[in-house]
Amino acid sequence: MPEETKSPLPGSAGEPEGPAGKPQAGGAQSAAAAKSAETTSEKPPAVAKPAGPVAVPWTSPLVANLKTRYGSGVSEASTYLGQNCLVLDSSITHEILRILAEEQEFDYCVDITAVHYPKREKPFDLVWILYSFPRNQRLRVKTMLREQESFPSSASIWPGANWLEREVYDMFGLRFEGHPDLRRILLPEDWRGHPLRKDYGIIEQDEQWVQANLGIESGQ
Amino acid sequence: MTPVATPFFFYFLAALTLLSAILVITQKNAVHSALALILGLLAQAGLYLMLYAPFVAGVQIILYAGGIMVLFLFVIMLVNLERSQKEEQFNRQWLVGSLAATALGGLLVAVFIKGKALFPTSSTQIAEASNTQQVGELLYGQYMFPFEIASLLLLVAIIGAVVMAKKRI
Amino acid sequence: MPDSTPHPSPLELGTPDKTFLDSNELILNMGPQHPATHGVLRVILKLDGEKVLGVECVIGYLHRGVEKIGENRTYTMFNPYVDRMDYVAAVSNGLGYCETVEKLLQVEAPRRANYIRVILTELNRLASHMLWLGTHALDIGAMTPLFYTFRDREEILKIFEKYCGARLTTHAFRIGGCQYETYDGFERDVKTFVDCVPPKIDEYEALLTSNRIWVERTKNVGKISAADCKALGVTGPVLRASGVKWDIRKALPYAAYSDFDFEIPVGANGDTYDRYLVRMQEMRQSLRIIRQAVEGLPEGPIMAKVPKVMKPPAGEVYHSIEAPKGELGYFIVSDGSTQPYRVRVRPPSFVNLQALDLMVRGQLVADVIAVIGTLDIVLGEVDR
Amino acid sequence: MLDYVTSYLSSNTTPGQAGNVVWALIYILIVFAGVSIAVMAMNWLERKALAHFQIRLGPMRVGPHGLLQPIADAIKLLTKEDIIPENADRLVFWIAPLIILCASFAVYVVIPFGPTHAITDLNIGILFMLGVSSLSVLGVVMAGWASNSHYPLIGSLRSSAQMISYEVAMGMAVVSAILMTSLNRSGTGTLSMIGIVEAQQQQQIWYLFKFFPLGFIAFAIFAIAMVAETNRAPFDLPEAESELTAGFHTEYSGLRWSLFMLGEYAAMIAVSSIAVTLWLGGWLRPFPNALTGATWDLAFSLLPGFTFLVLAVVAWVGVIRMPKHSYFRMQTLGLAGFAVLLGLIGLVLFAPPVRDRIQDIFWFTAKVAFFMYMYIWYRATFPRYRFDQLMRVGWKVLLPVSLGVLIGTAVVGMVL
Repeated sequence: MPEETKSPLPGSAGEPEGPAGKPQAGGAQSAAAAKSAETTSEKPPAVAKPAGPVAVPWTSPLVANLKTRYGSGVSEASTYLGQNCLVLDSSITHEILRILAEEQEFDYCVDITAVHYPKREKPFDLVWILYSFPRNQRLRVKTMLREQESFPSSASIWPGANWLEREVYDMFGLRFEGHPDLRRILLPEDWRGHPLRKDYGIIEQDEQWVQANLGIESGQ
Repeated sequence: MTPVATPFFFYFLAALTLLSAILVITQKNAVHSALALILGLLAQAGLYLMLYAPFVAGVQIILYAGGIMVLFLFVIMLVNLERSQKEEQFNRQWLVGSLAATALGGLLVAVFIKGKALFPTSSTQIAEASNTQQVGELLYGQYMFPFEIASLLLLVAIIGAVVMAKKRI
Repeated sequence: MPDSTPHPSPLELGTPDKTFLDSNELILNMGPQHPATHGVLRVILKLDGEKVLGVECVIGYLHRGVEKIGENRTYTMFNPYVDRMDYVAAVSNGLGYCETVEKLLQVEAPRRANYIRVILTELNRLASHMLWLGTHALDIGAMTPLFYTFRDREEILKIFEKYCGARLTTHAFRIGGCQYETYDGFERDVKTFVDCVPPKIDEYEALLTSNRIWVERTKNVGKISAADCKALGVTGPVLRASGVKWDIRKALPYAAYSDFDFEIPVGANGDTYDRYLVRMQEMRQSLRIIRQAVEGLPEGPIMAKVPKVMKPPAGEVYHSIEAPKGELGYFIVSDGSTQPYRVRVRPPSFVNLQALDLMVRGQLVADVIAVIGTLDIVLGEVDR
Repeated sequence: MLDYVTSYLSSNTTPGQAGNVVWALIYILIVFAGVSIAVMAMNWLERKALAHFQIRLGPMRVGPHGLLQPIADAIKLLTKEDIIPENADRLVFWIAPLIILCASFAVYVVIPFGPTHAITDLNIGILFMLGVSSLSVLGVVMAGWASNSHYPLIGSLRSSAQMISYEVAMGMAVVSAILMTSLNRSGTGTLSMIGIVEAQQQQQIWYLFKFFPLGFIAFAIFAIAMVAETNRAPFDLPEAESELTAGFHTEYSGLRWSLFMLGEYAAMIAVSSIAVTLWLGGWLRPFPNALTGATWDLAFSLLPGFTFLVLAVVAWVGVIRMPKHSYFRMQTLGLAGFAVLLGLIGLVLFAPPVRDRIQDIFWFTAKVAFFMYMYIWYRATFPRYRFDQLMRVGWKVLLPVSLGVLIGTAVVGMVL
């Protein structure tokens, strides 16, 4: 269902989910999402509720299609706050991304990023945010990666992934196989450490590099 | 109107021409050589002026100093000069060079001594005011044919240069 | 696909040692300090004479770790930081961030706040486009438009200053609405501004649009097709100039944009000239939106009820807005604490800059300058 | 000796032709001082006019309305540290600005400010001017090369290619004007600058209008080529700020840099003088043959003084409009002094012996000033050409058109 179709008409201001969107989207969970949204916004959370809005399963022809083809590889398909998300097994993600791009018209790769959960067995979430111009629909694809696990580059699917993956590599140290030019992009080439990992402190820096290249004791 | 200090200017310009000519061949840096050559050409233009040939002098400045030499410099600057600077100058050619120079000098002296009669003692002086017209009349009248042949020759040279320089036309 | 050439590091590139006649490549280093690179962008050009064989952008000189800062500040504390990314359009940055957090919190800003947000954001879009026009024209050698656009941008900044006290990094919005009620005479100021600007835009266009040299310098320069734009993720006026009628304000409306009537200007050729025309039209459309918004400015509260200590429920959300440069997105992961677990900014300038290589291949050095100008990048946002 | 000096006053030629060394030196001093002052005035005027094009005020602090700004700039530039890059070729680096300066000042030797107001009248005058001004490209090339840096080198290469290209079209346009001089009743043409103006007087027409539109096209070609020749906007690629920082003089600073600037402005005035001489009737006042008679002569000869009086009045209006505050007292006094000075000059110009000698210079200067204003106007209006476009305009448009004009002029001249 098309997300973010807020109806700004007066009177429905408290309802983040608009009246049911396009026909192809599943209507059932939209009602559920709207309901949960309504309950939260009618009584604004004076204290953040532990329950909060819940993610509901996302059913659509797309998901059904993928599930029949890949079975348990599609480990989760959910809608949270009206935003669709697919959680996939890392072995099939690249293939599914290609299917999404080529068969399902997700022709625009909005963003590629990662999230670090150091305590998990597979500490990295790799996130693609995709958009389809013909469907006017956004989709989030997630997969989990182990430390030191490399992942096939999606630059062959969307050339624009080039720099985005470089940034992920720069910030998290995730390697992408088959990337045309996997180098650091924002930090200097010989910098040590990947700043957006949770174990990298906010004021931490590569002091050796700073001393050698800037001729100062510390950048702080 | 009488010319002022003519001998002084003549010897000054002649010396300048010679000096710059020597600099052209002795300078290691090709750009410096080219600059010396420009100085020499300008001094020559001065000599032309003293011969009451202002048009030739002007053309000398426009074409040689202002045009051709700029293109010379243009090319020299783009070529890597560092190798030629490291090379020893007059490399193993001094013998041939000095022989050629002696022969040429001997010839000049011989002509100067023996052939004085060949040259008129003084040429008829053309009125300065109509100098340009006379050049024009000669070029486009009496010497029309050689003039056009020369221009054709230049055209061929230009086309040849373009063909040689341009790899893909 | 713009394959990036195998990259020797700048030091290895060395100097071309061949002689003039059989030398093909000259490496020219432009920036990081160069009058036309709009900040500290370094572009390494590989040239054949004046023809560009390829470019490589070296960025990161302005990297401040905005995303890392976000993980170490509370939701409220991080709000002013986002203004420092695209400092030319600070209001847009703030709008995107606030709306994303509101989504996460399940809070809806009141209608009046949304209208004020639209007015300020569109004013900011005008300011950003004016700054772009001035600097872009200056890069191409037309000096005068710069001063004209700065004169008119000044009026916008004055309105900002009166509204929230700051001119550039405004921090105009709060999570849940706006902190400040409009000052007395806000509507009059905005209306006067909206009335005066169209003739000023005509003035810019009189200087440039049919100026022969301007047209020659921009037509067919830095062409990019719609397919390439989509493949590279290029958004904003660059995408629209290639003929794609896509604007997040229409496609996935946010704030109060669905209340207003406006057009999405599109170009046909995707060259620098079309991008110029599209931005000029966008300025006029922005004025249209501002006029409607200020005329229909509703009464009511400006702040929704939000908790003092914000603890959004665990979850993640991506939300994006149409910033002057393109799609500006925020991906926020919450773990239920007061600080975001992860803030990801999807910067339009960063993604658009990637297209530079494709756009300038085979063109001349002077075109590189024109194309950098027409991409309208802000290094604060590229490097974050 | 005194006789030698005074004898020239009664002669009717330029000091160079009269062979009067003392007066030639005096003229050289006057002309060079005048050009230097004109360059300073042009500097101030350009900044002021450009500022007003761009809704700014321009210099306002140094002197009333920034009148002393050029002097302050000169002092600043002279006292600045003189930097020579370490790996520069010192000798060439040193000579380059001098060449440009000499080349652009040497052309003033033949510029006729009036029938007798020229240092000398060479019979190859126009050839001399083109030749000497073409030497300045040498200075540009040398400066770019000697700096031993990428941007100056590219700047100087662009510059030399540009100047050589446009010189061709410029030369063709000049030749077509010279051709017109030979089509007068006497049948002989001339290359002398004074001769060209006299030919226009004799033929009773400015060459701008002769064989309309041939003369006009030739003039237009020259007017375009001369902007390219002096590296000014919109053809300022060698100094294209946004691409090459400052082009061939990127590495120069202080005094040497100011020599480049001096040379550039002097060259601008010089080429404008050529245009004025060839097509706009040089020193001739408007309608020298139609509006004749004592009354018209008097009216036209009073104009220079009148112009200065108008300027004085404008300056005085400025004095009145100055803020009445003690902080502005010095500025007000200065401007008042300037207004009075202008008024006095105007009055002096009314004196009969002065006004007869000065009015030729006045008309010449006024015409050149028009071109100077055009230069500023171009700079405020146009974006910059790209290099290939510049070359295309030079070789594919201006050159064929100028050849056509040349042939057309010859044919029309022979038929008529």
